[in-house]
Amino acid sequence: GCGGSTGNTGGDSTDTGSAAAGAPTDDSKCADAEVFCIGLVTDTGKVDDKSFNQSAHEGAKAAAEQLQGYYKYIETQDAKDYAANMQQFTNKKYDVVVTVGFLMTDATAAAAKASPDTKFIGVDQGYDATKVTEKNITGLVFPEDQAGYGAGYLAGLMTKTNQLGQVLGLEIPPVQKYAKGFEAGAKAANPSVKVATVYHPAGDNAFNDPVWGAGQAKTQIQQGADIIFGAGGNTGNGALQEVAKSSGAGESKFCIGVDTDQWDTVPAAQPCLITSAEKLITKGVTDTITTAKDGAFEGLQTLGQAGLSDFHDFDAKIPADVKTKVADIVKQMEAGTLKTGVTL
Amino acid sequence: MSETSTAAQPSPPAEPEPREPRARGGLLAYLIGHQSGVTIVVALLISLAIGWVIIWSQGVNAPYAYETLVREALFVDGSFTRTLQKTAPLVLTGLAVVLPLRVGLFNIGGQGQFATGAIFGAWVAYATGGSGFLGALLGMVVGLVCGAVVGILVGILKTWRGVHEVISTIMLNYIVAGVTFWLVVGPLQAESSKTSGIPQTEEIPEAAQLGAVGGVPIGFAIAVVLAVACWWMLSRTTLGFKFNTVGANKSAAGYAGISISMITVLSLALGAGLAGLGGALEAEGTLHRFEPAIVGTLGFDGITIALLARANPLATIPAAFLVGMLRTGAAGLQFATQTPALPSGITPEIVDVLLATILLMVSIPVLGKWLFRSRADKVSVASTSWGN
Amino acid sequence: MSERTPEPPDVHTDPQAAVDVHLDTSQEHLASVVTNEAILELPPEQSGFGEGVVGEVLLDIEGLSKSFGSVRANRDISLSVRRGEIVALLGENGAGKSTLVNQIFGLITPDTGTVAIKGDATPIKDPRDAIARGIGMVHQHFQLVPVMTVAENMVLGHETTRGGGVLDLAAARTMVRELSAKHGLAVDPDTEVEDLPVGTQQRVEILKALSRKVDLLILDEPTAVLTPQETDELLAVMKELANSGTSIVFITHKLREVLAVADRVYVLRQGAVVGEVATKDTDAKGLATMMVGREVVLSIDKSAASPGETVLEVQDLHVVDDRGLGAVNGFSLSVRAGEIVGVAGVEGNGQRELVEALAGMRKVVSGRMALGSLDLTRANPHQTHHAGVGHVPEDREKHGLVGTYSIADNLVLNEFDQAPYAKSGVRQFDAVRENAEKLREEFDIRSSGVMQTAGSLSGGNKQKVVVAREMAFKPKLLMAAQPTRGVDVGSIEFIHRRIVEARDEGAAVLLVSAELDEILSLSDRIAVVHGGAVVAEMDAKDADRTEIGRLMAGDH
Amino acid sequence: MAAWVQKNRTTLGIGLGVLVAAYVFYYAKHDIAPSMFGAAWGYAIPLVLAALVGVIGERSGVVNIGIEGQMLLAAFAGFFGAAYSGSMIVGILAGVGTGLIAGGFLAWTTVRWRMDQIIAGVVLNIIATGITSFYLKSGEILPGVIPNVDVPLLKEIPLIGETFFSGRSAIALVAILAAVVVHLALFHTRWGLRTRAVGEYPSAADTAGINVERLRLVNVTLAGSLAGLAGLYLSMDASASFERGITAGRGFLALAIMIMGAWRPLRALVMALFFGFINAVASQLQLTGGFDVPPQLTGTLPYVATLVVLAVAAGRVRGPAAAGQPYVKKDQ
Ligand SMILES: Nc1ncnc2c1ncn2[C@@H]1O[C@H](COP(=O)(O)OP(=O)(O)OP(=O)(O)O)[C@@H](O)[C@H]1O
Ligand SMILES: Nc1ncnc2c1ncn2[C@@H]1O[C@H](COP(=O)(O)OP(=O)(O)OP(=O)(O)O)[C@@H](O)[C@H]1O
Ligand SMILES: [Mg+2]
Ligand SMILES: [Mg+2]
Repeated sequence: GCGGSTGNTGGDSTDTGSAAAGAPTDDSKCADAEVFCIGLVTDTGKVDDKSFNQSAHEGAKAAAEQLQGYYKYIETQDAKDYAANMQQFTNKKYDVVVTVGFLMTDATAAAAKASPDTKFIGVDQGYDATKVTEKNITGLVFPEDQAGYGAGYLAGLMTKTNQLGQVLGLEIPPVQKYAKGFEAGAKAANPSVKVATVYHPAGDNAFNDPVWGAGQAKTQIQQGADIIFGAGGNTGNGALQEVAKSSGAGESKFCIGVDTDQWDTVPAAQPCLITSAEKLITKGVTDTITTAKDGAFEGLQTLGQAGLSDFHDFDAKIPADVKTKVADIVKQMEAGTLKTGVTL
Repeated sequence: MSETSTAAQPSPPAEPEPREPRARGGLLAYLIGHQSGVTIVVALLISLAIGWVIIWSQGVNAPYAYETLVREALFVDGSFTRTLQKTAPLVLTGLAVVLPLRVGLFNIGGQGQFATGAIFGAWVAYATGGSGFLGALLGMVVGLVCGAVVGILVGILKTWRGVHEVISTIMLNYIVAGVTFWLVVGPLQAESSKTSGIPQTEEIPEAAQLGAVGGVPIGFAIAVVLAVACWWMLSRTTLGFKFNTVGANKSAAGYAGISISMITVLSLALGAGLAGLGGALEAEGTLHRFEPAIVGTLGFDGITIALLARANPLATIPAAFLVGMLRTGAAGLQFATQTPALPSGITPEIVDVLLATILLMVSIPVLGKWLFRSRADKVSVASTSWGN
Repeated sequence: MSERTPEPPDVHTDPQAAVDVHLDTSQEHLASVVTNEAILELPPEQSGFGEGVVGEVLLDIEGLSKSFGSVRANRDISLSVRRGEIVALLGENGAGKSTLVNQIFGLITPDTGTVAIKGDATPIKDPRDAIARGIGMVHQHFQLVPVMTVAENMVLGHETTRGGGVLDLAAARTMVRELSAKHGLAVDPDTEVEDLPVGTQQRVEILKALSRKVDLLILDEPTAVLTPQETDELLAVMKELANSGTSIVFITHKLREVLAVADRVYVLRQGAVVGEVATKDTDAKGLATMMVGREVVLSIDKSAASPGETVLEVQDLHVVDDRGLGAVNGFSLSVRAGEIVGVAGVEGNGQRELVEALAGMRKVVSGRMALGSLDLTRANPHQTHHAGVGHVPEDREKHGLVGTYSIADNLVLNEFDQAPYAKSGVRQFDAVRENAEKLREEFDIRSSGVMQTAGSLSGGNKQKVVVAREMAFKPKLLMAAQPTRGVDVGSIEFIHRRIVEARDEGAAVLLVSAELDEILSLSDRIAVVHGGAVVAEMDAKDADRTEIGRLMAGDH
Repeated sequence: MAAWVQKNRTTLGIGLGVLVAAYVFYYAKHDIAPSMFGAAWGYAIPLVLAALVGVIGERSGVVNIGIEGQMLLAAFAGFFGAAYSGSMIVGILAGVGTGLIAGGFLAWTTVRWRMDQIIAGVVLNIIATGITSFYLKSGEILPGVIPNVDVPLLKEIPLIGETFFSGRSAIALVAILAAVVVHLALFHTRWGLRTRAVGEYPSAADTAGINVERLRLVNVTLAGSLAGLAGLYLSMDASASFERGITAGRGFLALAIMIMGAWRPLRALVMALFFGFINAVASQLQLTGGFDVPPQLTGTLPYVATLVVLAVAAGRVRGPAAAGQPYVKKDQ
């Protein structure tokens, strides 16, 4: 056809996209050893979700740039298409396929078995070592509880009302780990603190209901909470934005983001956003892809990093002793000397 | 007496003949004789043209995009089977809307009915899966029954308490979503998933999974058989006559001795039962377990399909196939059209845009009028009984 | 066949005589039922209008044609109406009367031809335009919003407001009261229309038309749902209006009314004007012949009844209406095989609820009804039908037919699941079709075929479909409610004949009608209802029209 | 007046009872009650606006199941209009304008082209889903906020003032106002009388000289502006972002509210509040803790409560008789 193999009519493009200069411009030669191709499949989310899909996407994109590779993604529409979507990449002999989200655990393991020549990175996926024996797969997991714990610790020290709130997405393990870590951290910093917790009830929009999140944040503020932890994709973001709009935002009321540094992804939350309980998915994905290019994965499970993101404008407003205490706690967790005590 | 009075009578003036297109030669006559078919083809062409413009405005070659869409849905290895697999539940959720619609009821509870059938069907197929196909069969029956129970609830609320089916089906969608989610993170969660926390039930044993025979998924075959059965029931049986009569004229149905309450409940039970069966088939044939995501938008797609099919059970098959095909091909389309200039490719939402234009074009009564300069045919399938 | 009454000539062998007989009684009827005799007795010359008076031509129609698809509803119609004149339009069902007047009112756009009002021949765009040009219309089907009050309905489209579009309902009520006093048509402005008996609804319709300034009033079958008393009221109002200069176009199937009020008559057949005549130059026979194109037997020819055993036994029946109010209050009656019992009564006295209860369509509160030895008090329509009750419902469009179904399907509407129309739940279309072909022939249902949809039939033919269905299975009891409402004289003749035949074949017939003429001419025995109970029962031989009218009005 | 009280005594009785209960709760549990009432109203605002769209449409004889799509399109247009232009005003105009256009689309297809009304609504919903996700660009932010308005005097009323008249955005006030205005207009003005006639029995309206098609076209189109406001509320007020499917089924809930409210604006307002309140209760059960009911189940409470209330109390209410049917003149 007149559109060439990719159907692009834009003609010769000025490469601002994923491929760096000298990198392959299409995926026809992925099978070649010297051409490095990265694919990514989301779990019924979009790569612009301001949350883990986006972070993973950015990580993969960054890896492609650094490694002079080629990168493409597919946004899954239907949970039943996981396998088919991964197959799009394996058919073209992509070198690495990143699958995002713990719902894809089983599908990714199955794909790894079927396509031994492709390496699979499952973000947020924990594999059962008794069932998964392949070497071309690793689950990239993050200690969300530690990030939550750090954030909770900070909040416990900062609260004036001794009342904290959490607005959460669906009640599933990654979210629960954040939430329980947050509560544990807060209690550790301030035993008299109360943490009000609310999960989105159910439905396919649990992570995509900012209006609900905002409403919950409003209620919690009215009931005395002065720091709100929003953890649940756009639902949580709604809560952050609500706090940012409330009177006293940034003075007496604060919010804490999740997953990525939401100072960047949710600018509307900046008036109240003291920090984000972050798991470094972007970095984790980039690093793991690099490992994959260089050779074998470290193991069935790759542990990513989690922690608190920068305080940005609030750096000056947070008392120095608070910062020191929090930094100390984070260090202890990283060193493994402090356990969050979170179990599901 | 009759002799005298009728003898004098001139032959009765002929009543108007039904409007029939004047005989004209050749292709035109043929086209006019097949108006609705032609209208649909033209509607499809217009929709494709609109899609063309949208795709083109994204900087992508439209023929290539369409070609990819079709190739990825039908001609790539295994994709035809996958399209049929996607079509199967859509036929059933379409029928779930069609059957009540024929009685004048608008069932927008396909989502909930499907999920109910899926979770209990999956669970039963797992529990009895050791017995092989029997287990699968049992799962289907349970799926059907559980879906039907939801439908019966709607029907009873309607006939007994006058609760509008639109309200109750919407509410039940939410209620089912909550309850099924609770079940898969609680009582029915798979043992192995308890540590990872993945909300899913146990995997159905292989023996009770539904595969494909010669590339045709068993679920699809069942769906097609049921669509034909529904068509036969509606057009050939006395039960179908009852359905249609209640839908066409409730007062006359009551006069004719048809129990309106019974037919109301039955149509919802059958419709919802088919949606529930769809859920069970999907669990047994595709995911091999229940996960909340199994429902996707299948229930709502059922509305689109029923309307595309103009409430004709047979027509749900091509309508569902169209939707299934577009949805199957969409991922491949995005994959194939990603370039540095358009990093996102043509996103799968293009399918919704295409479906909406197709439904719009197919349903505009004036399209036929513009095409044939004839009276607008009434496309009324749904709106007759709203609010009663 | 009939040896009961020696006086009338043998109508069986001499249809001409039958017409004459009817005409005689018809004159008597006129005298006895028309109350406002003062107006009616004025000859046209003295009333100042009618022939010979050269009034302004108010309505002038030239070469009007209208087709619906292949149906030519109006063909090259020309007519004119002068100021103060009452012009009647006569014609069989489907002759094109409604189509014609709907074009005058702007509801239908003519294909060709002109309608000039007071010399202004610009086409009438829509009803709004028609109203503005001084046309008022009472439509064949009520054009009232059922859930709104009388006052609201009356002002709809020309509301008085208190600035800012706020409705002034007080003014509307006052207007209703004044108008109803002026024309002597009593209505309560605050009642919701759906709660009113049909006769009163028709009154509202008429007042609504009069609530605006009208030069030309069109009345499309306004008397079909009126009692004789109400009809007389209306006829009096019409005369009065005409005297004060309003022109009236009047459509009716009742020749008596035409002769009573109209100055001139246009007769339509198959969409064309086939005759124009001044009422003083014609009589009922002449009109009927012009209308149908043949001579019509206007009176029933029937032998004396030879009643057998009791078929229907109703004892102390109580039934409530849709709003839960008592409608049938202690109704008792028995009907024997081979006799026609007519239930006479002003509409709204529980007849509808009675029939529905007997047909199993409405719950019985207390009392008992039995068909022979079979207790049907708690039966549903299905059981009632299979016990042998045929039921011609009052509202054929609503209950009797499914408009979107073919004639054939409608003819098996309550037998569709019985052999031979169904075998183990599967419909047998050949049998359905055969049955339809047979009944179409037998009952002279005029249609292009048995697969034509029932909704596209004319009123008379719709009624024939229902009658055919209910008679075809040879019911033990035939209940016919208002069987000839809105039906043209030709069809009335036919339906009456079939009812008598059913009786002669041994069926018990319960005839419910607001049409006193129909009751008197068909029944063997008459029960007068008032307030939901039988207030008098008599042999038809002894029935006295005035006496029955008095009983119907509740004077007993 | 007395007659009116007599006629509506059940409604009045229940209303009074609910009001008393609300105040008792307000004073007894002052720590959580005000926020719960606030949450209830916050939840109800878009539902009220959207339900009014449904009421106006059906009262005019046009079933609108495309409200969800209208809201979604308006939320999209409003958000991006504001984000790209840098002006909230432009965003609001874009949102309301889009609501009008979407209303106009529904009106034109159903009234002029006599397309099946359900189909037209479904088409609108799919189009909205498709377009708003297809063209979504992530990472935009609003240039400002829709200001809160306190109503002097009214805001001093305990409970009511706090809930409705202070700390609420202009859109929330418009929602109340719209419910009142539409109610008064529907039942006390010429427009209302004609609209109801057109929705009940269009041929009666036609023969009374009312242009049925035009009234339907105008009403359905203008009602779109309320759908526009409801959409704006979601993306520019309640949250400050547009997300795919941000309406989250609220357009359908609004239909349920409309029916629960018996096609009457003020009753729909009350029903929306009831629904919002049960939602607040469901959240509060999680917040307060101590209940061993999983959130997935408490989350179903509003829907269960709705069904129970309808099954027990509401019974059959009749909608406008002509809703759903295109008006076909005699000779068309
Ligand atoms: N809208 C329509 N579409 C098609 N045919 C129509 C339409 N309206 C009327 N007709 C046909 O036109 C003819 C004349 O109908 P019309 O209603 O004018 O008769 P009518 O004289 O008023 O009869 P009736 O005495 O039953 O009221 C009939 O054959 C009828 O079937
Ligand atoms: N679309 C149509 N096609 C064919 N016939 C029609 C159509 N619409 C109406 N008719 C027939 O035209 C006639 C006139 O229609 P209209 O609505 O004026 O009723 P009508 O004349 O008052 O009815 P009736 O038959 O009870 O006198 C009716 O007999 C009706 O059945
Ligand atoms: Mg007619
Ligand atoms: Mg007529």
